[in-house]
Parts: sequence; structure tokens; C-alpha cells
Amino acid sequence: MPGITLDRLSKRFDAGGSPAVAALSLEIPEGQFGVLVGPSGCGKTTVLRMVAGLEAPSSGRVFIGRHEVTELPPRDRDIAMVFQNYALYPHLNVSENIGFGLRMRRVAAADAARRVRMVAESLGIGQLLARMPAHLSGGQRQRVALARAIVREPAVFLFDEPLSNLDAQIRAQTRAELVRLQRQLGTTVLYVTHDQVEAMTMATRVAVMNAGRLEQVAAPLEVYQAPASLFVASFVGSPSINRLPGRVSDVDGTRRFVGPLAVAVGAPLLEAAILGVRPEHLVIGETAEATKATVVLVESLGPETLVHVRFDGSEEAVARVAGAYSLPIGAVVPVSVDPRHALVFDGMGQLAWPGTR
Amino acid sequence: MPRKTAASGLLQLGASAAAVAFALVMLLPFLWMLSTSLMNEFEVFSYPPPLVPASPRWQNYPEALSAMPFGRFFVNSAVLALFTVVGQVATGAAAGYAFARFQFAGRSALFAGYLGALMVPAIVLLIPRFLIVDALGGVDTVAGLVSTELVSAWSVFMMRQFFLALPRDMEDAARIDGASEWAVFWHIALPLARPALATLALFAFIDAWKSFLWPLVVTRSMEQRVVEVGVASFHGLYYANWPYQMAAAVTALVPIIVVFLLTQRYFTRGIALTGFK
Amino acid sequence: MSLPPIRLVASIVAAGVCALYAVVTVTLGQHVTARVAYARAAHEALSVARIARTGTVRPPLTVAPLLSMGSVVRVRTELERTYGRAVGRIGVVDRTLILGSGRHRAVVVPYKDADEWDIAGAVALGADVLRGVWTLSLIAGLAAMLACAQGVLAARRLAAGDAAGGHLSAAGACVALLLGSSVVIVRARLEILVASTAIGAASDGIRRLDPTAVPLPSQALATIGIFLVALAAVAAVLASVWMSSARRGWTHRRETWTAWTFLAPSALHMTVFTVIPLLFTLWVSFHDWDLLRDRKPFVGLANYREMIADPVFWTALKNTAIYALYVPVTMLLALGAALLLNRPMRGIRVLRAMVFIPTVVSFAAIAIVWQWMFNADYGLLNYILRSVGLNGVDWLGNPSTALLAVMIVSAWIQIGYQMIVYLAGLQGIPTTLYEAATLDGASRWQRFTRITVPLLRPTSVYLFVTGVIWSFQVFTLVYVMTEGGPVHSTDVLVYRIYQNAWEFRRMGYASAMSWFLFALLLALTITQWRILNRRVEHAA
Amino acid sequence: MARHALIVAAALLLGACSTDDVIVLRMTSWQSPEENALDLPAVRAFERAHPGVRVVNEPVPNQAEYREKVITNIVSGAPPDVLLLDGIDVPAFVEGEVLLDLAPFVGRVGIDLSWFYPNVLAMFSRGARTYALPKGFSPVVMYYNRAMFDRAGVPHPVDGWTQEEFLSAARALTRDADGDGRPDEWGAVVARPFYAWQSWIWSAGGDVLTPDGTRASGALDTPATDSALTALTNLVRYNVAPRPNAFRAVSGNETRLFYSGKLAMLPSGHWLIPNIKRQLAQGKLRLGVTSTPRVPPAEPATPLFASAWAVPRNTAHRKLAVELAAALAGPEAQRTRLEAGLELSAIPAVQEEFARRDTLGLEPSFLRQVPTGRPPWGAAIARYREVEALLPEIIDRVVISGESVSVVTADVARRIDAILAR
Repeated sequence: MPGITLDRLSKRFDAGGSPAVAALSLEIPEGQFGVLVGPSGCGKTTVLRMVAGLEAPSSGRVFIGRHEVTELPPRDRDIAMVFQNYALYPHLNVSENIGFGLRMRRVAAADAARRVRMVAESLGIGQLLARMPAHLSGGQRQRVALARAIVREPAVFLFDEPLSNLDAQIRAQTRAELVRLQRQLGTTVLYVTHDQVEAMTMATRVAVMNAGRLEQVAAPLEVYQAPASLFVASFVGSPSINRLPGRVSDVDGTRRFVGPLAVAVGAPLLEAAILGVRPEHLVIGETAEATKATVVLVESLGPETLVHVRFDGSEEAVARVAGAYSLPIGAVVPVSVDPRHALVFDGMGQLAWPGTR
Repeated sequence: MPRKTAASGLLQLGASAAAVAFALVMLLPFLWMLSTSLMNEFEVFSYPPPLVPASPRWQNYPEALSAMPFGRFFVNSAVLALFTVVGQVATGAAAGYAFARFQFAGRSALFAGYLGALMVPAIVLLIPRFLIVDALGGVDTVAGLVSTELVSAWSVFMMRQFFLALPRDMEDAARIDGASEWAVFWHIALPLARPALATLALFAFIDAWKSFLWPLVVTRSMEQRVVEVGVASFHGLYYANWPYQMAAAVTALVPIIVVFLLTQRYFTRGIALTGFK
Repeated sequence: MSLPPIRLVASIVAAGVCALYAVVTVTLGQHVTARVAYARAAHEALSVARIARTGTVRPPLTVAPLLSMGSVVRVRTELERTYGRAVGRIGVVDRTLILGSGRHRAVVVPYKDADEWDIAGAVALGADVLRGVWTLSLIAGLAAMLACAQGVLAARRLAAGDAAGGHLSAAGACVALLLGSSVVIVRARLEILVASTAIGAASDGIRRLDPTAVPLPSQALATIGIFLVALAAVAAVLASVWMSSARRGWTHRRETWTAWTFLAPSALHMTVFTVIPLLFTLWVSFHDWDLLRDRKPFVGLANYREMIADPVFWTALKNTAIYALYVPVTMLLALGAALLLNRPMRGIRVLRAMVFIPTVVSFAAIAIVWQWMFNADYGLLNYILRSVGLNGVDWLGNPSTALLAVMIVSAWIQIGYQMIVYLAGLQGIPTTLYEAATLDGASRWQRFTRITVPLLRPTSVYLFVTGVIWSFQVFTLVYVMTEGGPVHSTDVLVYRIYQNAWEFRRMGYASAMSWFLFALLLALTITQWRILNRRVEHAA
Repeated sequence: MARHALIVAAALLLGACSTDDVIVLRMTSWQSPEENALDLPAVRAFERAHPGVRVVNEPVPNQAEYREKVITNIVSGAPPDVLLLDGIDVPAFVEGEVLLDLAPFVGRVGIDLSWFYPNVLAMFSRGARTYALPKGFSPVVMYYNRAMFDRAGVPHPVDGWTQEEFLSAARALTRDADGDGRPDEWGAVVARPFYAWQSWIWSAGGDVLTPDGTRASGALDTPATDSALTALTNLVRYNVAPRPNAFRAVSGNETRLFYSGKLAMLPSGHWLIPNIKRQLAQGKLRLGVTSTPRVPPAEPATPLFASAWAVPRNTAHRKLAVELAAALAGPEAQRTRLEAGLELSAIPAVQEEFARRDTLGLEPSFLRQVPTGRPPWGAAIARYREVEALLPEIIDRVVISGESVSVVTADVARRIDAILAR
């Protein structure tokens, strides 16, 4: 099973305009579940379409395995793709939809029928083969689209937000199923989504994109724990990471972040810096470096509670506290940061401490 | 919700009434035609004109249709229409698809050229076209008759607009599925464009059926004439037999109406397109 | 990697195109040569006839001399023997004219009997083979062969990524193709020159020998051939430029190639049956041609000047512009009809057919029927007007209403057509959109303005653009209804064109007006296009 | 090799002569099927007389499309072998050197040119040359409805009557039968097409062109023409003629009004008859024919509209084509054609014999108009179609727009001069 390698891939739609994708290099090793995540309009779908061969890159190269496929039409790339809206052929029934790729590849009819049936059974849509797409539910259409991709046994799967048209319950279920399927088939996957939850739960490798550029490529947990930039830090995690402006200076011989909260850091000196703190690393309670803040909102979620506080300088932050936690609004509480989890970003939004990799 | 149902029912009824009224207004001149076709030759010259014939003269129809070899005319028209429909649908769909879907060198220039072709009054092209067809040995042959009609810029333009309105995802899916560009066109785009194709076929048929000057000029013998020329024949320079002409004109309408009713189910029942963005 | 197959395909295609070009060039060369031979034979036959009439020469009336190459022969007795049929057959045979095959050919020119009564004999002339124009043909062929080889070379080098080498070879191929083309054109000119000398002599009074009694082999064919060759050259140039552009990748080239295969049938047809006639019309617009004469004296811009100076032309233009206003109104009506008739309802098919019928009724019948609708005393329209308390209008007797009357009939004809297009367009709108909008609480009107109207935009653009073009070309309706009257109030541009072309036989003037109309419509359409597209962008 | 090739060629040439190939002669005309059927006996007889020859008949119903078809054929170098030529097209066809001079040949195919009405034949001749053989013609006459005249107590008009008499008759015949304040029976009519009022101008001593046919000023704007036009357009002003409208004449109101007995007098040609032959025979419509009213001292004059069979110069079958044209224009064919009632025969002997048999009383009246006939301008001037297209404008502008006759005629004359000078 080959992997996917993108080498300085760029795409510019208008000659004069800004690039939709700028010199993007990325490698999804063989058998990995790569997720390309980013806000809408960041160019991730364009990347996927360039990998698929539906869009010609303005420059750069695409490799599948060791073969360069930049100039090859989609049909010669040995890939399968599941579209956001599934793109089922409305004039063909389910069986013909699934079997279309085999027919195009001139697989013998009997063989094709057997494979279609097998894949359909394995996805639990065996009883729908004679139906027309218009008469299927959203979840069923999604499965047909999946079956259509799987049946060809391609080297690479491409997914373009395949779950976004499903309701929440089926989405969670399908997520798990897709992962299981991928592990089982061992096929390399490039999966595009704007949903960080999907990225975190499904990926073995997450690539975060912003405005046509790659911000970070790493394992999901690493992206969460050591985001390469403020953008990544903010994009991943819910509620979003707390961003507190301040500066890094030497106070009494120790290097410290000074802002609404003060904390000892190892960052270089910075006139403008942003302290990034995940809500679960914001501690409510008396500690040595605690700062007073006012509670503005308390959200009880059951297993945990989100406490929104406001500092003197009117900056706000959220703390995640385990269990039920009761505080009156307006109460003044001491707030501090666990120094082991404090992240400092420089003025450009790049991670300054604990150090980028 | 009963109130809403009643209101919407009333609205539906109103719309239906409006539809019927509109259709009737549109039909009025035709009814007059029908009425004239049943008059005797002197009744049509009465002033003021009678709305309905005193006694319908049904034999106008057999008499008009046997005054000339109309059977032969209908066959000729059908042949012309068949070639025209096949030619225009095939070339119109292919070219319209190319203009709507492909980014290629020379696209806008070529499209401007196609559009330009619509802007030339056909009457001044008659002589050069005739000379070309004559040079190719096509005068007074079926090939010469249909040759100029096989492609029409109108149909290309129409198909382009239709394809522009169609979603592309299915085509992309087919490309991923391993279809060549022709397979995408044939297996996916064409079936999805069925309403458009039916419309185009209908219009091509009508165009061919109604065409008059070119068939008249490029054919010679009576045996090669088409229906429309036959209809016009009752209206000579000096002698006009209007009841006959109307009878022939009404008869000539029948095939078009039949084709219309046949193609209607395609352009009034779109394909249920799934998963739109 | 699969580049090698691409290279192979490119080579094969390039070779195919060039080989085709070679064949066309040589074939055309032969054809042209034959025509020159005919013209020469006609010319020579003239002198023979001149001698024969003065009685100084009495050539033998046998077939034998016919068989000797290069000599001039009369075959009178043989033809007289089977008189009536022979005459007819000569006509047919002489249409082809070139007898024999390959290098060996002869040309037969018929001539009249002593009373100028009928074709009585023929003059045969052997063509000089491999001399004169034949060498030119050979050059063209060689050039084509060279182009063929160079083209293949260019394709291979470009496919292999050698852009510079590709450029070089492509340029070589272009030169070769152009050389071939110009040779053919030069030859054609020469041939036309010689032919016209021969014909000119004939009409100068020697009626006994009448080369025009049997038409020359079609000049049109040579013209087409020349255009095709020129076109091939242009295409070759374009293709070379395209192939040598290293700017874009193979994906783009492949797309271009695919697109052109989709377009080739219609593009070729358009070239032959529209572009060439159009260029012919352009040429005619600079000439004075009354259709009946062969002479088409060059008049420069005189036709265009006359057009600009003619007040009736401007009236017709103004009327045409006013007339075009019926298009948007009709579109609204048609959209309304389509919406009304796009619902499940008993008898809906018949209702649609009823609305559609006017579109298909023949013009002759339309004219007669509407004459009564518009009758001032008894017409239906005035009956309606009077029944609502208005004064009747003398629709066609009043210059201020006559054009409106024509517009009403046009709307009546067009509504059915536009309704069908709208119906088909409505099918492209997925019902899910309406369902979603309904769930979002959109009212009927909102659904119409937010979904139906925007999604019908391509359809509307089509109808509007073609509607305006169509309205500028209206003529049959005016012709069968009013012939432009009264006082030119319904005179429209194409009716002027028609009248000048066919009634007044002023094809040059008519062509000039056609080209004006062409340019006007093109400008108008481009403007419309820009505006409509800008609005699309704004909407998006 | 060369010899062999030519032997093959000669064999082809001569061998073809002895095969049973049918020679095809193409003839074309603008004729409705009813009219065309009248030519068929002559065509069949010709085919019987010429075994191996087949005549392909290509009638085109309308003259407009006929023109397009014939001209396209001529341009492509393959005109039909025999074609019907309208008088108005003679100048252009002659100047274009399209037609064969038939004069040297007619004697050999049994036609004597002295058979024909000289003033009809003259339209198709230039000096000693004759370019077509007339098949029939018609003068423009004044039809009147006898019943309406009788009912109104107006004496029937006689040949040579004056425009004054015409006007007073028209006044007496116009009436408002249903009392709605608007006349519904009319005495006269003003037709827009020029063919219908050319005789009116001529019979008043006016004309549209100067005698040499080079100018309109000096003819169209003279007092005689002006007063004739004033008298004509005044018919509407005096409310004895309905307002003209732009609908094409062939399906226009005038004919319907006249056929329905709502119009007492109508200027037209013999071609009015076929549509109403049955009604005439049954006595449902009683018509009379007389000359166009004149303004003394001018004498009645009327244009003769004629058509004739011509042979293109470049026919491949000159002899056969001339023979066919002769057969179609011969007395036998003309006799048959008369049955249609469309026109008068171009051969006096045939026409007079027919008039003697006539039971409707119309034919002798028509015959009386023939000596007053003149070739219309169309038979003399190649650009006449352009001139004629301008003339309805005079009626439009005077009657509809209310301009004065002299202003309009001066303007139109100026434009016609420009056309003729081009």
C-alpha cells in the first residue's frame, strides 16, 4: 500500500490573485489515516482534488507511492474518493452505482456483481441494491458512496467531508466505523474535514491548514499538546484555548510571562507575546502565583464544569473543572496556570515555548 | 392546519384556472385556423368573417391532402427531421458539454465564434450555402437537404447553458471511478441532461419540420418536397385556397403535437438529483 | 509511467493531420490542374470553331484523331448519329469533363452546330502532364510531406519535454504548411485567370462555341478547398503554438485535446456551412452583384456608405430595436406559464400543448389568422378592447400600432417555445432545495425569488441572449403580415436585407447590411454577456 | 498509355450515347397546384413526342420563393431548362445575359411570333430578339358589382367613363346599412400596391416615370399625376373608401369586401376570377368589367401584366428546351390554360374564340381593354422593383399620415431619381 506525498504543491485560480494553496508539502505514509483539517476556505478541498487529479496544480508534484501522478488523469491514479454530498449517480440504482467503477475498468460482469454484493453486504446495504439513490436516507447514501469507493480496492482513499451531511448520532457511529474499516483494509487515507473532533478521533496523522498553508503535521495528541502555532492551538480543542496577551520579561532574575496571569516560562524575551492555556490547565484555587478574576459564567456539563472568568484588564478565560462545581456569578476567585502546560506564542503566532519541533 | 390546507387548495384551484384560461387564450388563433379549415372556399371570403362554418366541410381534409403527394411530403419531412434531430442533439450536446465543462485553449474565442454564427441572417447565406452543397454534389439529394441542418449554434448554446446548471460532482465521481472523458459524458452527463436533450430534440424536430426555404431551394422534383412547402403551395400568387391550406397546416401540426406529447415526460419530469451542495 | 503512450498518441495524431493535409493539397492540386486544362481546351476550341466557321478547315469527322494526344478533334458525325441522347449525355459527361486517369487525361469541350441550335460536337484536348502548374502541385505535395515529418518531430520532442526543439520543428512545420497553402492559392488564382479569359472570349460573340453551355467544374469546390487548406494551416499554427507552450501542464493539454474532440464535428460543420459563407458574404459586400451576371465589380465601401446615408435603413434599425423589447415581456409571460404548468394537474399535458401550438403553426397560416384578429371592425382584439370600454384600434392601418401588432404576434409565437425551455430549466432545480427552504420558513414568494429565479439564470441568459438575436433577425413575420408598412413603421433590418438581396437583386448592398447587423449583434451580445455575467458574480 | 486512356474516354463518351439514359428536362414556374395542373397535358404530349425525354416539373407556389430558387439555380450555373418569366424580370434577365434569344428557333418548332398580341410580345422582346414566349396576360380593369349598382339605382359604368362619374357612383354606392354611423358598404377602395393604381394615374394623363424611364421627377410630380393622386386619396377623405391597412394584398380586406358584396368597385386583374368562378357561375355574384375611369382628355390606359416561357442560354439541351417552351406557349396549351380563368391568352385567336364561348359576359369586356394596354414600367427598367416598392408610401403618407400629395410625390420622386441614377 503506497503512501501519499505532496511536494510544494500550489494552486492559483486567478493569475493575479492570492494562491488557494501555497507550496504545500505533506507526506502521508503508507497505511496511515491522514486528516487534513482547517476552517472552510483554507484550501484543503483543493488539495484533495489535486491529489485526486480533478484539479491541476499550478506547480508542485503529487506522488502516490513512488510514482509521480501530477500529470495523470484521475483514472490512472488508483484512488477512490467519497464526496461530501456523495455524488451518487441519480440515474443508476445502488448496485450500478457501486459497480460503475468496475464497469469502467472492464471487470467481468459476473466478477463485478460478486464484488459489489460482497462490499454491500459488509456495509449492511445488501438489501438496497435495486433501489435508486433518490429513495435512500442520508446514512444509506453515505454507505453506498463508501461501498463505491471500497469495491475498487484502490491504493488510496480520499474523503471530502463525508460525514458533514449526516446527523450527529450517525456521524459518531460512522466515524468509528470508518476508522475500523481503514485499520482493517490498511489503505492509506487522506481525509478532509473542518471538524477538529473528526480529525482528533480518526487520524493517525493530522495536518492543520490555514489560508492555503500547512500549519502543523503531527499525531493528534501532539497537535493538541504542542501546537505549532496559535492558529493550531485555537483550532484544535473545545472550548478553544485561552489566549492571554502580555510580554515575556525578566522579573527578579527569572524569565516570566507577564500579563493578566503571570507564570514562569523558558521563552526568549518578547515585547508582545500571547500565553496559550488549555481550559483544563487553568487552575481555580489559591496557588503561589494566583491572580484574582471575576466569575462571569458557569456552565455545568455534568462530568465537568466550564468556568468563565474575567481578569482586571477585561481579558476573559475559561477554566475546565472536573465534576460539578458551584460558584456564584460575580465571585472573585484566584486563578493560576500550571507552568508545565503553559504555551507562549510570539507576536507572529508561532510557538515560542516550550519550543517548536 | 386545516385552514392552511384550505387556503392552499384555493390557491391551487386559482392557479389551475389561470393555467386553463391562459392556454385557451393562446389557443384562440389556432381555433380560428381549425374553423377556417372546415369552411367552404367562399365562406372564407365573407366579410365580416364567420366564426364557425355554416356546415363543416370535412372533405377539405382528404381533398387538400390528395391535391399533392402529401404522403411523400410527410416522409421527406420525417427524414429531414430525423437527421436534424440526431445531428443537432449529438453535436449540440458534445459541443455544449465541452464549452460548459472544459478549460481549454481557445475556448472563449471559439464560443464567440459559435455565438457569432447565430447572428448572420440565414437569407444571405442561402447562395453560398447552395454553392457549397452544389459543389459537394448535394443538390436534390437527402444528403444535401440535411447537410446544413446537422449542426446548429442555437443547440450548442442551449446545451452549454443547461450543462452549466448541472452539478459537476457526479462527473468528478465518475472520473475517480475510472471513466474516460467520453465515458463521463456518455454515462453520466448525458443521462443527467435528459430534460435538456428532450427539449433540444423537440426544437430540432420543429425547426426541421417548419423549415421551408432551404428545402425548397435545394430540392428540385416534387417528390423531394417537404410538408411545409406543400402547405404553402395552396397559397399561390393569384389563387389562394385557404380552407385547403388551413386543413393541410392543421394536419402538418399533428406530428409535432405527437412528438411534443412524447417528449414532454422528459422535460417536465426532471431526474431526482441527489446530494446537491 | 504512462508518458510514452501520450507521446505515441501525439505522434500518431500529428502524422495523421499532416498526412491528411498532404492528401488535400495534392488532390486539390490535381483538381485545379484539371480546371486549368479545361480552360485551355476551351480557349483552343474557340479558335478551332472560328476557323471552322470561316470554312478554311474541314477536319476529318472520325474518332481516330481524338485518340492522338494533344490534337483538336471534332466528332460531329458520331454525335449526330445518336442525336438526341448524345446531347444529353455530353452534358453529363462534360460536367466531370476530365477523362482518363492518373497522368493521362483529356478535356472535352462541347460546341454548337452551325445553327447555334444544339451541341453538335466536342473539342478534346490532352492536358500537359507534369508541366506548368503540375510542378507547383508537386511543390505543394513535397511541402506537405516535409510538414508531416517536421510535425511528428515537433510532437515527439515536445512530448519528451524538449520545448526548444519542439519550437524549432513546429516552426519548420508551419513554414512547410504555409508554403504548400500558398502554392495552392497561387495555382488557383492562375487557373481562375485562364478560365475567365476563355469564357470572356466566348461571350465576345463567338456563339457557336459556347464553353458555358456546360458549366466549368465547380469553382466553388476549389474555393472550399482553398479555405480548408488555409484553415488547416491556421489550425496547424495554433496547434504548434499550443503544443510548444510549456507554460501549462499536460493536464491542460489533455483537457484541450478532449475538448476539441468534443467540438470537432460541430466546428467543422460551422466552418464549411457558416464561416465560409459568411466570408463569402463579406467579400460580396465590397462588390456590386445583381446575381444574374457573372460580373461582380469591386465597389469598395460604396455599399456601406449607401447604407449609412439611407434614412430607411435607420428607420428599420430603430424599428428593430423597438421590436426587440418584446423579448423580456415574453420571457416573463413564459416563466409565468411554465410555473403555472409545472404542477401535477389533470390534463396538464394538453394545456402545455395548447400553449405550445402557436410556436409550431406555419407562418402562412399565422398571417391569415392574425389578419382577422387585428381587423379594425370585426377583429377579436378590438372586440375585447371595446368590451372593456376602450376604443378600437386600426392595428395595421396605423403606423404607431402596426409594430406593436407584429410584436404581439411574435410574443404569441414565442411564449410556447420559451415556456418549454423554462420547464426544462425548472427540472434542474432539485426539490430538496425547496424542501429545505420551506423548512426554513421561506414563503412561496421567497422561494421563487431566492431559489427559482437565481437557479434559472443560465436558462434566462440563454433565452434573453437568443431572444434578442432572434428578434433582430425577424423578417418572415413582417414579410407575410405587412411587408414593412404602413410608412415603414414595421420595416425591420432583415426585411430590408431580404428585399435588397432577393427582390432588388442587390446582393452586395444586402451583404453590407448583413455585416452591419452581424457586428451590431456581436457587440450587443458581448455587452449583454458582460452585464449578465457581472450580475452572476454579484449574486455569487 | 495515353492512347488507352483516351480510348476509354471516347468509349465513355460515345458509349453513353447508345445507352437508354433518360434525358431530363427541368421546367419551373410559380404556380399553385391547380394552375400547374393545366400545363400537364402539354407536358405529357411533349414527352410522348420525345421518347427518352422526361420533364421534371418544379412548380414553386409563391413568386417570392420562386425568385429565390431560380436565381440560386442560375448562380450555381445550373438553371432549369425552361422557366416562367414575369414581365417585371425581363430587363434584369436580358441584361444579365441569362436567356437564349428564341427568335432564330421558333420557326423550326412551329411557332409564329405574329400569333401573339404585339403589345404583349413586345415586353419580352428587344429589337429583333425574343427572349420568351408569352403564355398569358391580364390588363388591370375596374370590376363592379352589378347587384350593388342596381340596388343603388346607379347606371352601370361604360368604358371610357371619367373619374368624376366614378366618384359620384362611389358616393351613391357607399352606405351605412346597420346605422352605426360608419359605412359598411363601400363604393370604392384605395389599395396600397401600385399595380392597382397605375392605370388610375395613366388614365389621368400622369405617370410615375418620364417617357425614357430615367427619372421620376417630371412625371410623378407633375400636376396631372398630383391631381390623379389627390382624387384617389380623396376617396378615403370623402369616406367612400375604407382606410387602407398594411396587410398584404393577396389576403387583404379589399378582396373580401368585394367578394362579400360590401364593395362596389375594385381595380384588379383577371386573376380575381378563379377564386369565385363557382359563385359567378351560380349567379351568386354578378360582376361587370370596365375600363379605369379617366380624366379627359386622357384616354384609358392600363398596364398589361404578362408572363412567358423562357430558356436559359446555358441549357445543356437547347433544342429540347426550346421545343418544350414552344409547346407550353403554343395555342393548344393556352387554350387549356384559359379554363382556369387566371388570365387572357397571349394569342388573340385563342382568346377571341374563348370570349365567344364565355357565358359570364366578362371576357368580351376584358378583350375591349386589351388595346388600351401598355407594358408596365417593370418590363422596361431593371431597377423597377425598387421603384415600385417605394410607391405604396405615397398612399400611406397621404392617407394615413395626412401629408400633402405634392410634398410626398416630390420626396418620393427625388428618391426614385436617386435609385435610377445609381
